[in-house]
Amino acid sequence: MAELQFREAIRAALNEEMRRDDTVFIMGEEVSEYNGAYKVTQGMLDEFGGRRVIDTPISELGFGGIGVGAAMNGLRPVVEYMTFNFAVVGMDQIINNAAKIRYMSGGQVSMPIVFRGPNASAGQLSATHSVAYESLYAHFPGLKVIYPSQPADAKGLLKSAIRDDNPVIFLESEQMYGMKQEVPEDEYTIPIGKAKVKREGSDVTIVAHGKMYHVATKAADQLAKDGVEAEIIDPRTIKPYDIETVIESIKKTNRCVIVDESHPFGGIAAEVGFQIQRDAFDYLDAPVRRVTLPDVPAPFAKSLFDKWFPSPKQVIDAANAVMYRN
Amino acid sequence: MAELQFREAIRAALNEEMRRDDTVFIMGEEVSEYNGAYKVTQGMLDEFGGRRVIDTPISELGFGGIGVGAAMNGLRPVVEYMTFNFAVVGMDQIINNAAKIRYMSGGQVSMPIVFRGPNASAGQLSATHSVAYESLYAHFPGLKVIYPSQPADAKGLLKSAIRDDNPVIFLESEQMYGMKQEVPEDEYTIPIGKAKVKREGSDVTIVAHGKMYHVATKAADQLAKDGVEAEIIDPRTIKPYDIETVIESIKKTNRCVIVDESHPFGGIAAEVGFQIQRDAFDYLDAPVRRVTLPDVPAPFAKSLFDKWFPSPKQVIDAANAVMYRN
Amino acid sequence: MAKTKEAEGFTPTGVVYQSTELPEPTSKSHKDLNLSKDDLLGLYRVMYRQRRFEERAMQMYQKGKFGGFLHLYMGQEAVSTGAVTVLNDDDDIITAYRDHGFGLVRGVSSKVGMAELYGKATGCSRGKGGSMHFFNTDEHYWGGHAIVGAHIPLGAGIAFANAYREEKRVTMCFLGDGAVDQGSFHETLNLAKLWNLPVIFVVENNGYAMGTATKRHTSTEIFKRARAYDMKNKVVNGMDLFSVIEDFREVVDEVREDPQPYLLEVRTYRYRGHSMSDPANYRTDDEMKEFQDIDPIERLKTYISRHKIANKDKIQEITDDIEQEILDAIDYAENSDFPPEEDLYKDVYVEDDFPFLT
Amino acid sequence: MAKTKEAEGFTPTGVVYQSTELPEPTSKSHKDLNLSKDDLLGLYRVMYRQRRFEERAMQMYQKGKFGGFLHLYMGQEAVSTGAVTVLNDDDDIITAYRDHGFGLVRGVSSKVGMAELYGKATGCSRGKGGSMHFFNTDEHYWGGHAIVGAHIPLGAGIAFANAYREEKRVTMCFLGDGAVDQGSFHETLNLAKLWNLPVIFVVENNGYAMGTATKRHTSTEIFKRARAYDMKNKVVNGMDLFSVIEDFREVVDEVREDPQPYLLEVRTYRYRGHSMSDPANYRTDDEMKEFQDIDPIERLKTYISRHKIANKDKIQEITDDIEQEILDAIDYAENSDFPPEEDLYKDVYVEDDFPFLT
Ligand SMILES: Cc1ncc(C[n+]2csc(CCOP(=O)(O)OP(=O)(O)O)c2C)c(N)n1
Ligand SMILES: Cc1ncc(C[n+]2csc(CCOP(=O)(O)OP(=O)(O)O)c2C)c(N)n1
Ligand SMILES: [Mg+2]
Ligand SMILES: [Mg+2]
Repeated sequence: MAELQFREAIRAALNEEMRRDDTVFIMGEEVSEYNGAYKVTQGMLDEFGGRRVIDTPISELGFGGIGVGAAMNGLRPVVEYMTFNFAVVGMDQIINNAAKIRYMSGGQVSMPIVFRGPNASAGQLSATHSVAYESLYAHFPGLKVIYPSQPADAKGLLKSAIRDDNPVIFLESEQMYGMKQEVPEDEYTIPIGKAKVKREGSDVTIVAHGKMYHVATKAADQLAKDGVEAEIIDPRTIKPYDIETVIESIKKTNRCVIVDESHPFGGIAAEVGFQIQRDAFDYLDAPVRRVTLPDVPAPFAKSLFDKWFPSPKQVIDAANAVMYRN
Repeated sequence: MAELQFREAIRAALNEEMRRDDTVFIMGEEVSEYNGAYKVTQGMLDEFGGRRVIDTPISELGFGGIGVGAAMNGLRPVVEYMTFNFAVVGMDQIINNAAKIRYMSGGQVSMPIVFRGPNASAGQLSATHSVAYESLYAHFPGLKVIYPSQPADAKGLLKSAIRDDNPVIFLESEQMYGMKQEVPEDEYTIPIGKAKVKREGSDVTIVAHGKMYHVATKAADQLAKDGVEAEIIDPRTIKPYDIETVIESIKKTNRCVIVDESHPFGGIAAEVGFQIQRDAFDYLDAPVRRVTLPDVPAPFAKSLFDKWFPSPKQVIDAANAVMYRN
Repeated sequence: MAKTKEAEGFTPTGVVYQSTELPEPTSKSHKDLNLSKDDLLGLYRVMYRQRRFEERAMQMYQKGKFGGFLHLYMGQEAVSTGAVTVLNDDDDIITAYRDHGFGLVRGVSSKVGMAELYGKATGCSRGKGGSMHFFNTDEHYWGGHAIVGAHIPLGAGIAFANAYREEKRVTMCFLGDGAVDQGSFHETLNLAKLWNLPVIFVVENNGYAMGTATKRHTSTEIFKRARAYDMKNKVVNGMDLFSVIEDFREVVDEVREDPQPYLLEVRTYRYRGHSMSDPANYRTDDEMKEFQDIDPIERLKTYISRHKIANKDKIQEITDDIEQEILDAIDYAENSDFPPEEDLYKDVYVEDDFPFLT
Repeated sequence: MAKTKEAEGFTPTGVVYQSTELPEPTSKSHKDLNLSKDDLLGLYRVMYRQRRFEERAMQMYQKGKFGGFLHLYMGQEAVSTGAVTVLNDDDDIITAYRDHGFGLVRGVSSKVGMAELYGKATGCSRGKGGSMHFFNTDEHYWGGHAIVGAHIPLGAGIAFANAYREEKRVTMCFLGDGAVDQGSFHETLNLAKLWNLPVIFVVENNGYAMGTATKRHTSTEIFKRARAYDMKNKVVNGMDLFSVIEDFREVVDEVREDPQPYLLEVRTYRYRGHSMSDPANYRTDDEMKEFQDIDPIERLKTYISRHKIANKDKIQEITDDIEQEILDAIDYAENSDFPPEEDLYKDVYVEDDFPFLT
């Protein structure tokens, strides 16, 4: 085991897959000469050269679509968006072309492409730069969506994503790039679509992915001090979503809080909460609660930002609410 | 009262507001000389001239953004997308600029703009042309979203939308344009954000908006024959969503089915279902169920399309399920 | 109704512009173009197949035999035909939704094409795509795309993959005049030039984007767009097959030799409305007649007669053959099965056991 | 680290290009340009304010006084300053996220600007926008926009509204060289030309989009983009205030008289990295020095001395004034309150009672 930063784990996955398969290449803004806006791709130009590590202009629609075309014609592109906030101008290529061409062509076209980059907020970057897009992409059939919370998951899942013949959205976080974790040194992959119980507990189920996983663990630590044992489930993959693992847990705890960095309307929490009430109605001793962003764009001011961003305190309050503790 | 087609009701709203206020204008593809791809804007060029009824190139990002800029600088644009499927390439202007500039400028900028056009499927038009976008727009703070099901609602709500100082997404349907209804001849508006109980019943609440409202009424007719009295609520506005009216109904029926033309993941049904279980848990005698599109892009073949599109039968089955009738 | 009143307001209204001025057709003979007599008859067959396929498809649509949109290519057949004449079989083609012609010249048989229009399981896209989504990737035909402009980067991406593998394949990416106003056009042309991709962007300027004349939607001549990228470019007479072949061949050879993108503005005309619901009142009968007088299929037929490549009977034979082929295609389509219900969930993802959400 | 190895792969790598070739500066004197002595001193004050504001802001950022991104305009001040010199007060300005300079020349005081950087309620955008979103709409300054290219259609839309009302206001829409590769640029230029909108698109080509030299991200000279639309265009020396004033004035006057869009490529240079986290290793010290040697503020100062417009003391007085102004601004920002928590929900919608979802 080696301790790797999140960015190093992602880089390791990229390097391994590029060594393994010449059809894999990466393109995006500043990925090559600059070694990545967030240094994820550091050293890759040196190893793989400008044919496979390609800088692009600020043309998300154009290079995203070139990635899609290259995937149709036999390559396995990894398209990096500097952040997913900028993928919005290129979204048509993802939700219409990458997601649907296989279907519209009656299965003639393969679409082995990964769109990856940081997602959601990264501190005080204001309203346009702080959106969590996982629920949006998960809404569209044809895509898989992954948003890992820890380096080891990230590495194994990214390798699976690159090998997958479907288009995969792989979400990261500027704020997690520096986080460290022991990562197995041997080659491994992690199957897409499998949640993981990351902390066991019998009092309440907390479901949290991506950056919110870390908010949830803080809350769980505090709850434990108060004698409440929270079970934390990290779905890791958003689509397909492993609802079975969540429901298994709820059969034990009978209570659930979902922590989600999206705005509330139709976010992950809404979807998962809906499924839980539908499929585990009789196991619920309390309604499912959610902790999300408020339905407000990201403010700049620190005072407001701190209030905007989901906190462990909110998770604790929600856990207490579903347990009917004062 | 005059009987108007849906398209005529929308046109009447546009005409009335343009007569009333010179800052209101409309632009979009084929709205002017061609009189509208779906003839919504028929005759408007003749009445208002090319200064106020403006044809655009196929540049949804460009003319959408010009609309936003014009709204910032004192006009009240109505931007028509030939359909909302094409707004995807211009979505950044809606979800980032129109929705957020007021907030980011600390309230200095007003954004009185309406984006309107047909939404969701219109028969066998294949995968890219058949998406229901209401949940996507409703996800983003700063926007209001309206999707009426009937001409009289459409007219009153569109007039309110044009007078609203916030950006409003106003969704229509090619397949409803020909539907007729009595529409009051006197000037009227309908407040944004108010649901309407359109059929009373005490056995089950069916919530359905837009095109799905008509699927729901067919189901309710059939259910009535089977002795089941369904209450139908048409939210009319998707954001803000009038959940109170829905919950009032559930307090009576204790059961709810949501009919939604979106794909399931994070669609309107997920959101509304989540809120119901959270806020009316103790009134529910059964989990909330949803009838949505399958999680599959729109197929072309009629055999598949008919299976894809939500049917009254599915609504009836869901109603029976929440009532635990075989 | 075509009006003539003065322009007023923002977009010029009311004025019907001469939408496309054609360059002089080539004066080369078929021999100059290295075409044998058999080639010419083959070309006639291919062109007429496209025409007749659509004439019949139109009838079937009007009879309510199938639904969806139907955008007819009639009048533009010299473009698709010229393209496949000069391309190698493993060169790549992609286009927008006005795609029947390209399908038919790239291995989609009349049967399989008609079946797709009918939404049958035997269709070239298994009935999943319909008129706007003809695909035949085995023969390097990448569809059929319905969002205006969205396939332009795909064309560049296909060329990118060829360049990446150091294959000498050339990609032709066809688009309508309306698509040049999309951001995707601009982003892709810049990228293609920056990366020297072997892709030819062929704008089929048929005078109109739906009801909007070219000069009402785009601020100057389309070929000038290339100047923004120092990209090579040319205007082509798309109503004359020989001209198309001559110009396309020159450009394809150049791009294959010296990989770089090219912008071609092919001036042509669509005879029918934008789609079946469009009465095309925005143009004059005179304009229509002007182009029908130089119909590319008639022109080839005349050439064949005049140069005694074949006699009337031979031409009639081909015409009859095609007539029968299309009637058979209709039978085939009508007698084919719709896709079974379980196909709804097929090919959304690669795997057969994807856990679909309900 | 600037490398010099040969280009390989798709985007040329490893080569550091001379990023911007400057046109000759104007030889006109201040009198030729109708500028009084007082004007010159005023211009110096305005330019130096922008510089000093940012130098101090940088220090405060490095001390951790505030967060977010900080993109500095240093080196480009002649552009903002030249613009307001020739524009009327009710002409409109909009720009991207490198926006402090434009705020300061358009009525955002140093205090209120600094407070915005600190995210205080007294900031020019009430602390909601931060560095990238300076606004002062009362003085026709429309922000501060952070998605590359997204504000270009807004600029055209502002001009559209002016044209609609038949007001003779001119809009200047500033953008970076990186933004010319966005689809929004293309769509907007075509629309602006088609509709004759009175908007001037000013590309501040500062040689780099983040770490990518202009010639690595765009396939040819930026001013040539105008040719795609038959749009008037010009290259401007952005390191020399007099040149900016001369060229901008000519163009603004022309656009006001004869409404139509214009594309200006202003060649300039940013002294600092893209944002505070960028060490700017992609460029050479020599290149940096070359531009610092022709610093627009120093150049104006030299002109003022050489032409005896004012003596050293007068200049020092202005310098000291500004120094104090900026220090006061920092005090002001530090002593201002953060927005109260309830502001989180303010100005999302116009109404105060919007029923927010939880
Ligand atoms: C982004 C987008 N906007 C609008 C449409 C609707 N639409 C379909 S075809 C068309 C006209 C396109 O004209 P052109 O590119 O000239 O092609 P032609 O139909 O002449 O072959 C329009 C507006 C669309 N499909 N996609
Ligand atoms: C659509 C989009 N893509 C990427 C980014 C990230 N980004 C911010 S600034 C920038 C470089 C822009 O360079 P340029 O336009 O030359 O402006 P300059 O920074 O030189 O003023 C990039 C890539 C963004 N904000 N928006
Ligand atoms: Mg056309
Ligand atoms: Mg720059």
